[in-house]
Formats: sequence, C-alpha cells, structure tokens
Amino acid sequence: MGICDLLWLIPAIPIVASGIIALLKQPRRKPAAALAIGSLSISLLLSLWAFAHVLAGWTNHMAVRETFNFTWMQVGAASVQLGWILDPLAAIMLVMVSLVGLLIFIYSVGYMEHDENFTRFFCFLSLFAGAMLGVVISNSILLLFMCWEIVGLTSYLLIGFWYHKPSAAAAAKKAFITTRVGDVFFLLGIVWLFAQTGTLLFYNYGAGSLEALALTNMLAQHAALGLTFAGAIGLLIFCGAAGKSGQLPLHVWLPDAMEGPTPVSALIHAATMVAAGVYLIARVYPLMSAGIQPGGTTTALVVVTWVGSLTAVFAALIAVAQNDIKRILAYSTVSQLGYMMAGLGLGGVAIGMFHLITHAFFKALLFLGAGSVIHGAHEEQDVRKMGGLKSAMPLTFATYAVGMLALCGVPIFFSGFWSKDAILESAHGWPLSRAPYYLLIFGAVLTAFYMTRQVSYAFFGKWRGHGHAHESPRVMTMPLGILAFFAIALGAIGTPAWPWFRAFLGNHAADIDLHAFAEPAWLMLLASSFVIVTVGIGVGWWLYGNKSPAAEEPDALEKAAPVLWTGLSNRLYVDEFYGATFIAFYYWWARVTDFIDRRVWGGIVAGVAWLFGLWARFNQFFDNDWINGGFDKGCEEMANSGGLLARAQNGRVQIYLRILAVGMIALVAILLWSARP
Amino acid sequence: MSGMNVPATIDQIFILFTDWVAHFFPAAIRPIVGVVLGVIGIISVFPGLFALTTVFERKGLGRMQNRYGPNRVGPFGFFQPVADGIKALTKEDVVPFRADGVLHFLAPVVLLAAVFMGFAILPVGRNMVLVDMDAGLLFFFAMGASTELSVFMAGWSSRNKYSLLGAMRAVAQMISYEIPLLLSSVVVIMVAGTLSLPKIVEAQAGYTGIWPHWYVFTPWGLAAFLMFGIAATSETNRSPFDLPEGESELVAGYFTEYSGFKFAIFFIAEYLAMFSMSGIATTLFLGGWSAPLSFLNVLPSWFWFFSKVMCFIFIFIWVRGTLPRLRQDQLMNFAWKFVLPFTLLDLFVTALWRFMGEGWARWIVCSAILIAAYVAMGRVGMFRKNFAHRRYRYAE
Amino acid sequence: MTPLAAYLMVAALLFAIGLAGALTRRNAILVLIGIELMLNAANLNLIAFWRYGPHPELLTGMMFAIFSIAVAAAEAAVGLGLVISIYRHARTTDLEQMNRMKG
Amino acid sequence: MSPIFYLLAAITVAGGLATVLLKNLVHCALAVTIAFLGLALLFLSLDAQFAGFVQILVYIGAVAILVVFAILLTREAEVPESSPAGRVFSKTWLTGLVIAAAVFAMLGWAVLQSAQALPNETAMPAVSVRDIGNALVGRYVLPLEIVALLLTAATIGAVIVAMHEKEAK
Repeated sequence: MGICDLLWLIPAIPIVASGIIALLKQPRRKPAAALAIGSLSISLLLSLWAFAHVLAGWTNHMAVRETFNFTWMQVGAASVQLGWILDPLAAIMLVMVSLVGLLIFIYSVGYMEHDENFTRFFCFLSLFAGAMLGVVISNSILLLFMCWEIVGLTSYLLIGFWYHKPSAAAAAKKAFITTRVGDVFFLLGIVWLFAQTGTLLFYNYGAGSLEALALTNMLAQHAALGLTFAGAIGLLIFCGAAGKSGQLPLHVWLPDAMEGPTPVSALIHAATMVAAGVYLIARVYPLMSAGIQPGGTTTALVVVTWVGSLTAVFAALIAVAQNDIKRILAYSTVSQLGYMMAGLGLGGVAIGMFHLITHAFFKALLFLGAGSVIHGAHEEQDVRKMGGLKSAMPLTFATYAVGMLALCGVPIFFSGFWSKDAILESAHGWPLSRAPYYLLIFGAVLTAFYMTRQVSYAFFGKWRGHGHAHESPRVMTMPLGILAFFAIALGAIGTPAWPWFRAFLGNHAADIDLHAFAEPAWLMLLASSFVIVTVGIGVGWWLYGNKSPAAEEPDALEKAAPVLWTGLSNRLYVDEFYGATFIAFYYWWARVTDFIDRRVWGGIVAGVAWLFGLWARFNQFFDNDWINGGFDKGCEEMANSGGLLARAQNGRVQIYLRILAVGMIALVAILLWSARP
Repeated sequence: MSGMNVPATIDQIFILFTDWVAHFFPAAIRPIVGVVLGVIGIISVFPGLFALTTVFERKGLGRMQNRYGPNRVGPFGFFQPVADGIKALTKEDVVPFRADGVLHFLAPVVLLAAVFMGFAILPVGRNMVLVDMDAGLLFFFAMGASTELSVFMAGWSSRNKYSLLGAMRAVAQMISYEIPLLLSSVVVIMVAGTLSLPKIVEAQAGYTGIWPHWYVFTPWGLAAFLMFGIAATSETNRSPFDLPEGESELVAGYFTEYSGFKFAIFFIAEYLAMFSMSGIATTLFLGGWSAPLSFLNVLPSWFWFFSKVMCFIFIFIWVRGTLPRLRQDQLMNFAWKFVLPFTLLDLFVTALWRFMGEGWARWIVCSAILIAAYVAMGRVGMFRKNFAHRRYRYAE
Repeated sequence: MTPLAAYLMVAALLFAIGLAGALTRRNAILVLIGIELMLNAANLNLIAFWRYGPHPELLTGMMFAIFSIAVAAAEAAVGLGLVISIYRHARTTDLEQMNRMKG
Repeated sequence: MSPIFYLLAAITVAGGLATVLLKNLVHCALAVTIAFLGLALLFLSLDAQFAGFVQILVYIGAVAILVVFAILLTREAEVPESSPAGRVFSKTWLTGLVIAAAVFAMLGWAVLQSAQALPNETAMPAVSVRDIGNALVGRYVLPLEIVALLLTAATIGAVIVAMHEKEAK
C-alpha cells in the first residue's frame, strides 16, 4: 500500500470531518474543534509521509512522479478521468498547507472562543482545508476545478461568516462574483484543453495533457497575435489563477475579504487559497513555457510577468495609505502574490513556489499576529487607535516583528529575503526588458515602508485606544511562535549557496558551494536589497516612528502630498471605476432585458394564454352541460335504485342466510341441469 | 413350557394366560376374547389399585400431618376402603329437586367412561397394551378432553351455585392446563417420531453401560417432565390445584350435590385419571416398562411399570401434603405466563437438540438456555407480582 | 359394504339440519352452532371422498378436513366472542332484536 | 350397508335434531356434542383415525366447552321449561324450515342422481400419522403456515372482542 494509493485520504479526512461537524448540535464546541484539528493533523502526518517518500526518491536521484488515475464516467467516446499525483511540487504544497492550516485551526480555537457559531466555523474551515488539499493533489484538471470551486464556496461562506454585518455579506458576494469572472475563463481554458488533448489528466504515462506529445500538438497550431494554442490555453487558465490570487485587475475582492474572521483571512487570504492560483500556474507551467528556448521566454510568461510585477507595485502603493491593520496586510498579500507571479514568469516554478512557501508562513504569522492584536485591543482594527502595544503584548510584538522583517526581506536572517532576492535576481537577468526589475525593487521599498508604518503605529508610541490591551491566550500565541520559527528558518533551504528547494523541484542533486556567496552579481543584489530595506524602513521610521498622532489628525504622508494620499487611500478608485463601467453596464443591460421580458415575450405569452383561456371556456361549457349533465342523470338513477336495494339490507342475519341458501339451491340446480346426460 | 427361561415367562405371564384362555374359543372370535380379557384386567386392576391408594394416601397424609391415619378397620385399617365402598353403596342417592335429572345422572357415567377409555392405549408391560393405535397419544388426549364436558354437566345440572362455580373453575383450569400438557408431550413426539406409545417406550429402551436412555435424563426431557407433572396435577384437580373442590370455599365443588355411589364414582374417576396420567408420564419420560438399570431386566416389565406409577402417586400425595392451595387468578397466571411459555421454549430447545447432532455441545447449550429462561421467567414473575390482585371477567 | 352415497346422504341431512337450526332459531349462539354443524357435514363429505377417491395416499381430502376443522375452531372462537360483546352491549342474544347496525 | 354405519348415522342425526329442537341452550350444546361424537366415529369408520381424534379433541374438547361458556356468560340458559316455542323459534321459522328442506331435497336429489357414478370402496389406504405429518410439513406446509397465522389472529381477535371495554371516556 504505497502512499500514492492513500493520497486521496489527505483531502478526504477533513472533508468527512466537516460533514460530521455539520451534524453536531450548535453549542458542541469541544468535539467540533477536536474533530477538525484531529482530522487535519492526520492529514499532516500523511502529507509528511508523502513528503518523506518523495524525498527518499529524490535522494536516490530518480524523478518521483507517481499518479493514480481512474475513469469517472464514459461520455460517448471520450472518458472523463480523475486522478491524483504525487511529485515534489504537490508534496511541498501538501506539507505547507496542512501545517499552516493546523496551526491556524489551533489558533482559531482561542480566537473564536466566544462566537456562538463556533461549530459552523470549524465545519467550514475543515471543508476548506480538505478542498485545498484536493486542489494540491489532483492530477486531473477537472478534479482540480471541482476542488477549486469548493474552495471558492468555502471562502464565500467564511468571508460572510458574520453575515449579520451587511459589509461582510457584501464582501462575500463581491469575492464570489469577482473570482467567478476569472473562473469562467479558466473553464474555457479547460474545455479548450480537453478539446485539444482529449484528456483531462496532467500526467498519464505520456498520454497526459502536460506531456511532450500533447504539448507538441498544441505548439503546432497558432492562435491570434503570435500565441500558440498552448500559450492561449495557459493564459485562459491564468485568468482563473488571477481571479483567485487577486492579480490585477481582479484584485478588488481580496481587501474586502478582510471582513471575515482573522483566522480566515490568515488561512484563506494569506497562506493557502490565494496561493492556489500560483500553485495552479506552477502546475500547468509546462503549458506556459511550452516551446521555450534556453535564455528566452514565451508570450504567456511575458503576460504573467507583467501582470505580476504591476500588481506588486500597484498593491504596495495602495497599502501605504490604509489604516485598517488587516487591509494593509491584505494589500501587501496582493503585492506579494504579484511577486510570486512575476517570479513564475521570470524564473520558473522553483522561484515562484519558493516565495509562495516562505510567504505563506510569514504572512500567516502576520495575520495571526494582527488577529492577536485586534483581540487584545478589544476588536479595534484601526492602527491609529492603537499604539504602545509592544509593552502590552510582548510575545505578539516579538513574533509580529519577525514576520514584518521577513516580509520586508531583511537580508540573511529572514526567509523573505532569500525568496524575494531570487525573484529580483531572475528579474535582473530577464532578456526582454529591465522594467519589471525596477518595478519590483520599487515595490520592495514600498513594502518595507508600509510595514514600518504599520508596526510603528501599532506597537510603538503610546496607547490611544479605549480600555487597555492585554496579551492573548497561550493557544493563540503558541502558533505564532512556531510560525515565527519557520519564517526565519525556511530561508535556509533556498540560498544560492545551497539551492536545495530548486534542486528538489527540478529533480537534480543539490550541491553546496559557498563560492556562490562570493559571486559579484549576488553580492551586488545583496547590497541593493540591503539598501532597499534600509531606505524603506528608514523613511517609515522617520515619518511615523515613536510619535503617536491622534486618530483625527491627518497622516504624515497626507500632509506631504494630499492629492496622492487621497488617491491612494481611495485605493486608486478601482472599485469606483468598476462601479462606473462594468456594473453600470450590467444594470443597464438588466433593465433592457427586463423590459424585453415584460413587454415583448410577456406580451406574446399573454396572448397565447388568452387564446387557451378561450378554448378552456368552450371546454368547460361542453363538460358541464353535455357530459356532466348526462352523468348526473345517470347517477341520480343509480342512487334511486340503490335506495331500493338498501331495503333488502335490514341487519337480519337470518334473512341473509336464507338468501344465501336460496342462491345455493339455484347454483346446484344449474349445475345439475348442465351436467344432466 | 420347559424350554422357556423363567424371567421371560414371568414377564409375559399375562399374555400367555390370555392366549391359553382364548384357545378354548373358535378362532373367529379369539381376538375379541383377548380384548375382552384385557378390558376385564384393566377394570379389575386399577380400581384395586385405587382402593390401596386411598389407604396409602390417608395414612401418608396422616404421617405428614403428624396424626394417625385410618387404623381401625382390619389390620392397620387396610380394609378401610372396603368399609367406604359398602357405605357408599348403601347410602341414599339424593338428587336435588330442581336438578336436571338426566344430566345429573349422566355426568358421572360419562366421566368414568371417558377416564377408562384412557387406559386402552397404555402399555403396562412388554406386549401388554390393549390396542396399539398409530395415533395413541392423540386418542388419550381426546379422551382427556371429553372429561371436561362431563364435569361441566355435573356442575351445571345440579342447580347449585357452588357446583356451577366449581365446574367453571374446573373446566377453565383443565382447558388452560391442557395446552402445556399437550405441548410438553409433543416434545417427546418430536424426538421419538411416533404417537404410538409402545414405540415411544421402545425408543427409550436402550442402555449405555447400565444407564437407561430415558428422556427424563436429557435437559429438554427433564424440563418437559416437570411441566408435564405440573399440568397433570392440575388436569386431575389435585392439590395444590384443587380449587374446583376447594372445601373451604365451595363445599365440594362440582360434585357437591352428589351423594352415595355417584359420589364414589367421581372419587374413583379422579384417582383413575391420576393413574392414567402417571402412566402416560411414565411412558413418555421414564421409559415405560423398561427397567431403570440394565441388569434389573430380570424383574418383569409390568412390575417396573406399576412401581413407577406408584412412585408418581406417592409424589402426588406428597405434594398434596406439602403445598397450600393456589387462588384462581394465581392459577391462571401460572398457567399462561409461566408454564406455557416455558413449554414453548422447550419445544424450540428440543428442535435444537435434534439438529445439533451428537456430542457434548448440545447438552451444554440446551441446559444453558433452559436454566437461563427458567431463572429469568421466575424473576420477572416474582418482580411483576403476577399473582397480585384478582379480576373477574364474567359478563355482568 | 357401505356405499359412498350413504355417507353423502348423511352429510346432506346434517347440513340441512344445521341450516334449519341457523334459519329458525332466535338465539345467536344457536345460529353459530348450526353453522358448525354445516361445516361438520362438509368435513364428512371431504373425508368420505378422500376415502373413496382414486388417490387416498395423497391425503388431499383428509388435509382439507383437518384444515377446515382448524378454521372452524377459529370461527367459533371469534363468533362467540362477538356474541358475548354484543350481549354486553345490547343485553340480548336475540337476533330479532339485533337488527340495528348502530347503537 | 353395515349396521354400525346405521347406528352412527342415527346417533349423529339424532344429535343434530336435538340441537335444533331443544329449548334449553345447555341441552342444545350437549346435543351438538353428541352429533360431533357421532361424526368423529363416522370418520373412524372411514379409516380416518387422525381426523376422528382431532375432531373429538377440537370439537368436544374445545368448541363445545366454548359454546357452553358463551351460554353461561350470556345468561341464556334460564329458559323456563314452560315457555312457548315462539320464544325459541323466530317468527318466520316456517320459511326457514322450507328453505332448509329444499336444500336437503336438492342435495339428496343430486346425490341420488350420481349414485351410480360414484366410485366403490377401494382397499383401505395405509396412511400412518407419520405420513400425515410429512404431508403437513411437506406438500401442505403453506396452508399450515396460513392456518397458524389465522389461528393466532383469531385468538387475539376473540380476546380483544370479548374483553371488557373500559369506561374510560
């Protein structure tokens, strides 16, 4: 029984657990939490087993890619096949998702303690975890799409968890619809892919859609503007990914999604779900990079790169001017996702995924820290109404600081630095243009800046909120500690000196040479990022450090450049723009269709109905006066004759007996008569 | 005569005698002669036994109640029954004025006839059965059933509320105990596979070592035997089930209004019923006329049969001397809520026994089931106080 | 030797008697008894036909009779139960007064 | 035509007639038992041992007792000997009698019609109780089960019907 046969258990167990939890009565808190955490920890163990399996294969220098495929249904000639896969990519994602998820589950036990819908929350959470793991392991794009949609559903449910808040409900709808837009294209891509390759499986011993045969076929044909079919399909799928992981122009839902409970924001909108998009691109990377020459690139990848880097800067800009602690983190998430996309576009799977992994940990850390801050500050989310928390909640502060430094990419010590550096490095070496490189660097500066702003607002200065803050319970701080450890340590597996991660994904041996640290290019990068971080943090500290402005008074940056500030703090009017264009158009179109329905089609239908009414009236006349009349007469007669018969039934047993006897006489007589010779 | 060995001769002595008598007659009517002789034998032997039994019973009860029994008439009062008989015969036969004369007369006759019929199929010894019917057991129970009607006739015809109540009690009791009686003998039929009593006896005739193959020595057999004993006690209106003639409540039950010889007839009938019941029980469970230990076969079979019957009679007397009388509702509850279910269970167990095949397993399983059921039912009965309060179900 | 017809005649006579009882007596119980008599007559027919029939070893008539005896017993039990409950209700078993279907 | 048959037939018919004619219900019940007994003996004379004994067991042992109980429970026994026949027979007894007679005439005519066609007595069939038992659980097992069901239902029904209804309104 290899792990590959048991792989399906990893998503199945949490889903089943959620089903059981859904059946629990509402106030049953302990069993619900126990079920969710227990199931996910089982999944974690299985994932570790799978990872160990892959690792063993890798150390023996053989490419581990085990698949398990089966036919779901037979549609005419084509067969719809499902299956799951175990390869380094999946293994790493599995471990990451289940580990982070588990930590966040534990954290939520403390965070949601006083919520009366505790059980429902855990039901959704573990359903989400299951579906996410399903996305990770699925080897069939259809299965992947299903889990993908379940993930979308759960995110909708969890964002709208406090549905009594109108803002939460609105945010949930927004998230759902916006991601739908992406998913439509995704679905188109799937259909096209199926039409082209005739299979839904990624890898199927040479017959899969991502394997050489299918790829060459798809490279042969060309769509418009120099895109091969492969590239076009890849881009369609990329639209779906953009929707999920909030790339331009579909990023609008992600910040609003912060209406949900903080653990949700951490789990779904920082660590895992938004990463699903990136993972999807990594999964179908062969499509994107089909026909790539060494040192060259493909149209699809170019698009991905540009979208990514633009998003990175764009979101970072907006993040500068936000005051809601979670919104800031949300926008930073968007920009980091941009980095990942850019990394995928520029340097390939390993780079993007590496940033994904590190980011998952430190962003989850940051969100949970933010949650802990909110918890401690009595549900206060506005950074300007906090301050001085570093003394009030030291543990939170320490871990949060770690997360912040990792996000800023402070050199050497923090994982964020290594992953981001790898991206910058590959951007630096991009053949087409230098613009992405500069954009990303600018984004990095902004990142450092807004994080510094946030931290100094929240933790330094003096307390400006009401009541007074308190440290969060152990069950919340413990996961913070663990995450913080990973936020630091994970960097070690991706240094240029020992590019283990890349080697692992690329299935080639990882050799340590410390000379990599001595290469001038790398040193230059080190220096540059050092400069970036210092500039960002320095400016931030200079503007906001330690001085604690009251909530009313305008922001320091606002004083400097009011126009820019208003623009940024209104999120560059993207929502308004959408409202003015798309949504308005939809309203108008809805009105038009409404008119057509009512007047045109409605009129026709009414006419037909009138005709039938006429016919019905005629029928009624016919029935009542002819048929029913006849029947009524008949029935009356029957009733009368029945009355006659009823006389015979007088309740005298013996009379009945007599009649019976007479009947018997008659019968015997007939019998004899007929039997006579 | 010389060639025969002595035990066999003694064993078959009555048969030989019958044949000897029969051979004086023409061949055509010999069977009839044989039957007549057999009838004469039955009619003479069992009443004699009855006479003895009365003495034994009265003496035994006296012993148990720590007093003298009859000891005046003859040596140790052994001629007491003779005296009683003369008394009964010479007394005036009183018939109540309002009584229904015909029925009042018919009742004892029918009763006695029905009871005597029962002996026709009883194998009192090797080859010593009057008629070996294929459906013998059924015949016996049919006869037993027809006694109830005569009891009713007696009670109803004498226009006396004690008699009527006694008769109703008697009939109700007989009907409700007839069912367990039948079922517990069905057990034996299931195993022996026949209704003919001689065949049943032969089915138990074998020995392992010196121990006989009587059905009473199997778990189901023992249970059925006990149930049969209880039911038989009640069928024959013996104490502790002697409510029909509960002297303390109804003067003498359904034969309150009888005197003289008719009374004597009822008395005889009761004892004869006891004999026939004991005989059937012996035949069904105690191996009929077969000897209790293999080497005791030297003694004649009829000796064994009668000694077993007498043991039964002694048990009857013993129980009468020991147990107090039940109440009507207790009686019914006992019949319907304990005896009947237990007998049904025993049927099931017997089937199990039959199909589990040889070996020790079936012994353990069957006895376990029976004991568990017995304990459980006993507990429930005591717990629910089934014998608590009484309710009458007559139409008012 | 007794011919079959004799048995059949006895059965017919018994049947007629039972019918007469059921038709002429007033008492419900006696009507039931009459019906029992009729059933018995039928049983006699069955047994007789079984005995004289071509295949006695098939036991068809015998079985028929046995089953009808069982059914008759059930019928008697239920019928008498009904009579008793009617008596409780209407204080009579006289069929002439038992002609109301409600009450 | 053996004398035994005449005897049994006479007993049976006499019992039946007595049943129909006697005034006192208990006497009727006892008379019907006589008829039952006669029938049982007829069965025996037809070599139907088992059926005969079952007849005695069921009818004399159970049905007759049941009838007697019913009579006593309904207090119908006390018919003064001097009561007019009108109290026993229904008003329209004459029609009933005529119909019964007609039925008998019809049946008897039918029997006599076919008297010649009827089969003569065959050799006595060798049927033991064992054969009957095997037939019951073999060829006739379904009717057996159904009858068992019927009897159970009848028992329960009779108990329920005759049970004293509670005054709980």
